[in-house]
Amino acid sequence: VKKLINAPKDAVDEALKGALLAHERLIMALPDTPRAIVAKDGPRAGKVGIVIGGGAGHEPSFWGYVGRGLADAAAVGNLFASPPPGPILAATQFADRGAGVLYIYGNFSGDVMNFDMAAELAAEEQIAVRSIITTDDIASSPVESRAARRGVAGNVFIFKIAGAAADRMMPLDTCESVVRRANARTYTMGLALEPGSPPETRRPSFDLGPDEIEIGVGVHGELGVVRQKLISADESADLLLDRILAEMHPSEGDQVAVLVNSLGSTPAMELYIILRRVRQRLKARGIGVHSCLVGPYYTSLDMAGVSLSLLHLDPELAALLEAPCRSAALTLP
Amino acid sequence: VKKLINAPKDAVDEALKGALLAHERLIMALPDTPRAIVAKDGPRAGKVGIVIGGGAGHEPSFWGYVGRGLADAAAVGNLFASPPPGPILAATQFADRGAGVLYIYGNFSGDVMNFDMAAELAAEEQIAVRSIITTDDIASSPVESRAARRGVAGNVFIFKIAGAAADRMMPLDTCESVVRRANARTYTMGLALEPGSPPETRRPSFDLGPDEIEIGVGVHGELGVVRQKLISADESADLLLDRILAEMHPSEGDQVAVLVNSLGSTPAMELYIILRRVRQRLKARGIGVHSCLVGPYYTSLDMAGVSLSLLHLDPELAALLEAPCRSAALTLP
Amino acid sequence: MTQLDAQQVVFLFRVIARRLADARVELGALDGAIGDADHGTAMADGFAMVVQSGAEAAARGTAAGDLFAVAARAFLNAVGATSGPLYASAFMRAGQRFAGQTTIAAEELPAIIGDFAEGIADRGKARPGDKTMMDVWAPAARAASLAAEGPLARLDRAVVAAEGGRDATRAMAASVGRAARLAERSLGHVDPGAASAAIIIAALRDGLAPHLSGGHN
Amino acid sequence: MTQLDAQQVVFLFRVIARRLADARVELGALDGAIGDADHGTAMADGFAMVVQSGAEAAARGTAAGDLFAVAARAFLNAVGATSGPLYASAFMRAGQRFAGQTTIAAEELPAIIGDFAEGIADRGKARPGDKTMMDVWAPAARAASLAAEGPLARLDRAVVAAEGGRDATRAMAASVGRAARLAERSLGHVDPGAASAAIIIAALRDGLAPHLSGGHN
Ligand SMILES: Nc1ncnc2c1ncn2[C@@H]1O[C@H](COP(=O)(O)OP(=O)(O)O)[C@@H](O)[C@H]1O
Ligand SMILES: Nc1ncnc2c1ncn2[C@@H]1O[C@H](COP(=O)(O)OP(=O)(O)O)[C@@H](O)[C@H]1O
Ligand SMILES: [Mg+2]
Ligand SMILES: [Mg+2]
Ligand SMILES: [Mg+2]
Ligand SMILES: [Mg+2]
Repeated sequence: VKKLINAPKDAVDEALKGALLAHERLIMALPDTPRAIVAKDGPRAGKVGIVIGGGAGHEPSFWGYVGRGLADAAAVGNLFASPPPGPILAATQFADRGAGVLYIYGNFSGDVMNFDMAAELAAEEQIAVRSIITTDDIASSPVESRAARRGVAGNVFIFKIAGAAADRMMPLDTCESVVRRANARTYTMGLALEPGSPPETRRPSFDLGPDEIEIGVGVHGELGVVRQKLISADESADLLLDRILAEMHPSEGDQVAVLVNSLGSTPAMELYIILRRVRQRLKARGIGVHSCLVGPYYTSLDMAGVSLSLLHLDPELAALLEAPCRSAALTLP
Repeated sequence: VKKLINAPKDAVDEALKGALLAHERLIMALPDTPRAIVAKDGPRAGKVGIVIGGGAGHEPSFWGYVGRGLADAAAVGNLFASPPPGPILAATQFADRGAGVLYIYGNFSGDVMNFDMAAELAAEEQIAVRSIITTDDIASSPVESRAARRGVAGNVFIFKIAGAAADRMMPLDTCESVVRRANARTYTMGLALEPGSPPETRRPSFDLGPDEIEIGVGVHGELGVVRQKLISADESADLLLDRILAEMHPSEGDQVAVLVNSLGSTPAMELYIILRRVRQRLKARGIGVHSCLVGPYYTSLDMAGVSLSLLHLDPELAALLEAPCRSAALTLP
Repeated sequence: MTQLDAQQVVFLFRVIARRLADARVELGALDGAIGDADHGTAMADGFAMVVQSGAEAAARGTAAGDLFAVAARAFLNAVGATSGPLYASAFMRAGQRFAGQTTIAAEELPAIIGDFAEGIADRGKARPGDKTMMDVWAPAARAASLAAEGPLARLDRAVVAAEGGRDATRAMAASVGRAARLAERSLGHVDPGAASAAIIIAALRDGLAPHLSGGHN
Repeated sequence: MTQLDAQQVVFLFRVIARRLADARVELGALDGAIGDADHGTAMADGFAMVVQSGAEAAARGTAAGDLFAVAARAFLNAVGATSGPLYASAFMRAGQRFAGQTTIAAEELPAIIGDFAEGIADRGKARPGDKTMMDVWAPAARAASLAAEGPLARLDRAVVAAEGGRDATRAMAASVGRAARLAERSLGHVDPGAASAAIIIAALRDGLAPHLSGGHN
């Protein structure tokens, strides 16, 4: 697979440098901690600090969601690898403005252990830290073991809710509980047409036949739950949506927010065809759509495929979702 | 090539329907003219109307640049095919609020003829129409025949300047001359790692060897000017930037805006590696960077590759570029 | 003197449409080499819409001579490529000749080659040698206008001239249209618009031949 | 009784690092089958950083016993995968045993297998049968702790136990870590973390053997 890179081992750092330059009005790296990316505007005395993070390869996540009304800081690891406690702690120290800090990150054991270690170190410095481990990927574990699920593209909604809650100066307890509710009400499922290829190998991270798709993939090249023949866009949308609705069981008149996410190389035309079907189906079920995001919001290198995320809103979550924010990947006026 | 589509012939209409649903707060189709997409907010008495357009397959262009502070309407054709005069005329009638209408579209003979026919029809209705045919693609013709060049991703800058000028209630003459200047000062060049595949054929629109790239490609599957071995990201960036700077010949201290555009399937990581190099090089030349756009702003289906656009700013263009706007693809607070 | 009614004019369009549909892939490939690969789609879909709208209009009782204006609109709306407005202008021009006629004399129809050439030239401003469809339409129009011969013979000559014009584009470097950006790289390739023009002219001849069995005037 | 100085401890790390570097692709493939394909990179790069930081620290005069804490930090910063904090905790635990010692008796070093097992268990909370590296570290630690034998024999037993534990993971369904999402789909695959753990234990044995030539106590 051809790639526009230099030395493969430099890809993550060079892309991050590019992002810091491209968005220099919004974000910067902490001096001496290049993997701790912080917001230039937003953090302020008395506001709960929001710290997010995870591996590289999901661009524009995580730095793309750092800014006013969103996260205060992000710790970024190597390709698909958790950041170590060092940058997480530095991000925490920056984000702490006396009201405590909320960690939000996907449920992967590497991330859990590293964020936990950082939280232990922060506790030694008397910084109050709460951790929300996101678990929106419904394909990754049955509903009975929801806590074992991966955290994937639904993070975008959860980050947004958290950023807005903190921006409204809600105290740590309130932020924590509203974000926990957002996580519990966010459902994601993805499918891949082609695996992504890491810069090191430039080879697909798994093999798919010329007519096959993989349902339920993760965002690190993990296999999904089942492999099948390529189906149409409408069938693909139905497959993802049916699984999500079966868990969410919304009532008529409920509101949802929708994210149709490119896993990397799927272009806008295909995403919007999917979105159209999702909207048709939701309308038929009498479910209102508060807002839609369509695009490469949470990627897995150059994987071809799509994930669908729905956030089951309630009035408070809806208000937080539409609150203004300004970041590299998401700006609401 | 696998695609998330239904019947190939429906892909353009279905994607457009998805876009209208996803961005229903911002845009809508004119009743009875589904290919004329208009802004819900922005058009108003005495404001020059901005009408843009071209073929489908460049999503989020063109509907993505319709909104307050940007275009008032867009006419969208079939895949890589100009809209006929009908929707252009309807867009023109909608956008005309007594101050005349500016057409802005890329220099392709199909578009020129269709927009000209629409302008003739508009003239019969006493609507003052001026046409700016964009010509930013420096690979498509030598500098001596600049007027023969294609209009490609640099359109994003030109649309933005036009939208801001009209939003400031500048009269038609002034809008026309400032947008003409923006076009004259915008330079784009692209390269492809893999061709895109139209939904109808699902086959690459041209053949490239496993180690080859095509330099100077257009955005409709047109071949470029030369084919060569895959080179590194830095070399690719240098190749594009050198050609652009050789024509622009900026002075030290000049300001530019930069767009690193994905042609469809190239993911953010690679775009930001390119951006980083461009920024290094500009810094070394003493050229200031006003702002950067990085992402799939003007695509060519699922082509893998990148285009680089530079807008050589002057103070007025810089002010217009940073004016607020709100659209599906570009929002500045 | 054979007169064609609206149904028969639509049938003539259908003959052309079928040939273009058969050539869809080949025209697409020619355009792929020096353009954007859509010329097969443009011509096949454009003429399919001409047939469909023509048939609907004929069923509504539209006069034979007014079908050309119907065809122009249909082609324009179906085809956004350069060939859209060019053939729309071509049909429009031919429509001016026959406007209002309920039937058209078969002998009169070869003249539309000249109308097409003029309509395309006016809209596109290309000239022979630019490597476009004009390299076919211009010599074919000249051949079709030789008054000394009967209509079928003129059509035969037009077909030969069209083929010659088409083949000549292979040695030209494009200076108009999308392929102009390739400059010398377009050398060695037949122009797709020239190829489809030659198909139209041959189909016109074959579609009219049964009505012109009289041969030379 | 052979005493290892800081340089020699770094050399021991180097033996392990080399084996893991050789196994990089193979470990990546094991992880590709049931995880995210990065375990080869994680272990090879992690131990490479352990060697580099250890060598720098030794050159600065750091005591042999303090190199384990250095290794812990290096591993943690180099590896963001699950194995990062796990091996960092392992090194940390071993470091508590030797803290401050300028040299370490070769006979004492097999005990780090038990330290590693404890550090990993504390941090990861996995238990034997979960299809993780604990399926290697736990039985190896038991084997290495049999007081009745000499250190080399205990290491030999640990190697055998490690290999058995590794092979046993093939028949397990993962219930911890990334592979747990595959559930039954992980059956039939060797756990990558178990495979790398077996490599480390074998390398440790081979690296210590020259210092333990005395054999049975
Ligand atoms: N100005 C012009 N006048 C006449 N014919 C032209 C002109 N420009 C292009 N053409 C013809 O149009 C053909 C391409 O048509 P088509 O592929 O349908 O349009 P597009 O280039 O817009 O995709 C060319 O092969 C050429 O013959
Ligand atoms: N909680 C745990 N305790 C012990 N070992 C674990 C645990 N979770 C995962 N592992 C081990 O980690 C290995 C995967 O390591 P690695 O690939 O480096 O991390 P990641 O899964 O984060 O990519 C697994 O094969 C398993 O042996
Ligand atoms: Mg074409
Ligand atoms: Mg075209
Ligand atoms: Mg792994
Ligand atoms: Mg990993």
